[in-house]
Amino acid sequence: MSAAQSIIHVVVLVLIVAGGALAVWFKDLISAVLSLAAASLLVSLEFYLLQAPDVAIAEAGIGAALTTAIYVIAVRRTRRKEEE
Amino acid sequence: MGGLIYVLFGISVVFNGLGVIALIRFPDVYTRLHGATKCTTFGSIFTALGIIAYGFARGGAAHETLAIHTIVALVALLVTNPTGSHAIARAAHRSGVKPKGAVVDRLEGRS
Amino acid sequence: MLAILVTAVVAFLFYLLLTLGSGSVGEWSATELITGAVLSLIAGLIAGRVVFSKKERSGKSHYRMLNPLRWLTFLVYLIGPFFFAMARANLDVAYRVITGRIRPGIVRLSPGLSTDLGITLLANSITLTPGTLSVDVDEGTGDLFVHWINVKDTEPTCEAVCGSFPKWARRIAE
Amino acid sequence: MIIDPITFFVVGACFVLFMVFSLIRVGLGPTTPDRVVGLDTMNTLVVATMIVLGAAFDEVVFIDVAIIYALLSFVGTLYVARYLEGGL
Repeated sequence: MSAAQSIIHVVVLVLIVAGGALAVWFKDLISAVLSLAAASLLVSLEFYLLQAPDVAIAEAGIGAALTTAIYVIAVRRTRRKEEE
Repeated sequence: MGGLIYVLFGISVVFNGLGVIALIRFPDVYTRLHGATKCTTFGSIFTALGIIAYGFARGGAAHETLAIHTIVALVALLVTNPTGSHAIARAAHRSGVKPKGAVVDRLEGRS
Repeated sequence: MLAILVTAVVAFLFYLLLTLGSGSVGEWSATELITGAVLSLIAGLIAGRVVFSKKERSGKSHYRMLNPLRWLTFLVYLIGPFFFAMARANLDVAYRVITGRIRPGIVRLSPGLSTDLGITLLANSITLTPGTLSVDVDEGTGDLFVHWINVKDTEPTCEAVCGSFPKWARRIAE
Repeated sequence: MIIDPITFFVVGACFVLFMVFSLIRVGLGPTTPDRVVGLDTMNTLVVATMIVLGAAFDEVVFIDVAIIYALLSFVGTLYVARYLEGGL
């Protein structure tokens, strides 16, 4: 494993944690859904880097398309802002 | 042939970097979309061209298959990227984001 | 019926492209050929009515895109003027990123195209070429609203903004 | 070998570093459309990274993941855009 490959792994893992933290931190629920989508697309990239393309396809389908759609519809039916 | 591939990769990295700098520097949504869409699409085209050149230069059935699949990925990227940016721009205007410092706005008042 | 058949054939050709070099019957294995035929028939049954459903405003036939000459023109357009304009657009954006000199505004263009496919092609081309980004479309008249990063006049003609693209779009899609 | 295989990983590392700035825009953007623009840029960069690393690992299946990813991430962007313009 070369140095460049290690850099890719470390940066992607840090970005996953940052995306998850942003999803918890936002009070605006649509912004939280967007950060969760970003985190899940990076999870897909991490599976890809660990040489599991089938899991990466499943994660792309579920994380990027399906979860975002379901959360957006749920936010549409309820309130957009989180309450204290 | 190797030099050509290095040049293609270099162009792609430079333009993707420009797109990201535009995303950070520009003042409002529409100008950010300008930078992000154009530069990242152009950079990704050159990445794909580099891989296609690599696949056909290596030769052999496996590498030519790789190049053909990359062409399909390039077409998917070329179709979806401008359409997505168009959707975002329209949604931004309808949700009430005004272009900052605009000299003229013919779309104002319609929706 | 024709809609289902055309969609199935296009899907089958796409499947063949993706499984190129998998076996010995020509370039493909027998399993892939049978699977592809069944799957593309199912895709045609589901999607055929959707692909060819809406009526065009101008009353032109949907099947005009089956003419290979239009696809050849499209390929020439993609490699020639479109790629050149895109390279120019990126240098333009680079200049504006570095100097920060912008004068934005939203203007209205009347390209005079009548089919949905032509308007889509023109809007996508405008998005990827120098200084312009399509924002909205007036579905009654086919007018485009374009965000222009460096407004030179507030009532531009179509040629001033997008050059020869409407001519190419008319040749390809109408 | 035509080019050094390390090159693919270096290009991929550059793209991954660009994603950091894109995520900064997702966190920082004053309005929601700004965040969507950041996410869209990130999608394009991920597809480019997947194409480059697919050639590095020398497997055709890896390029297929990139195709599927390009088509599916578009759906997510469209959903959020439809929500913002008041449809759905």
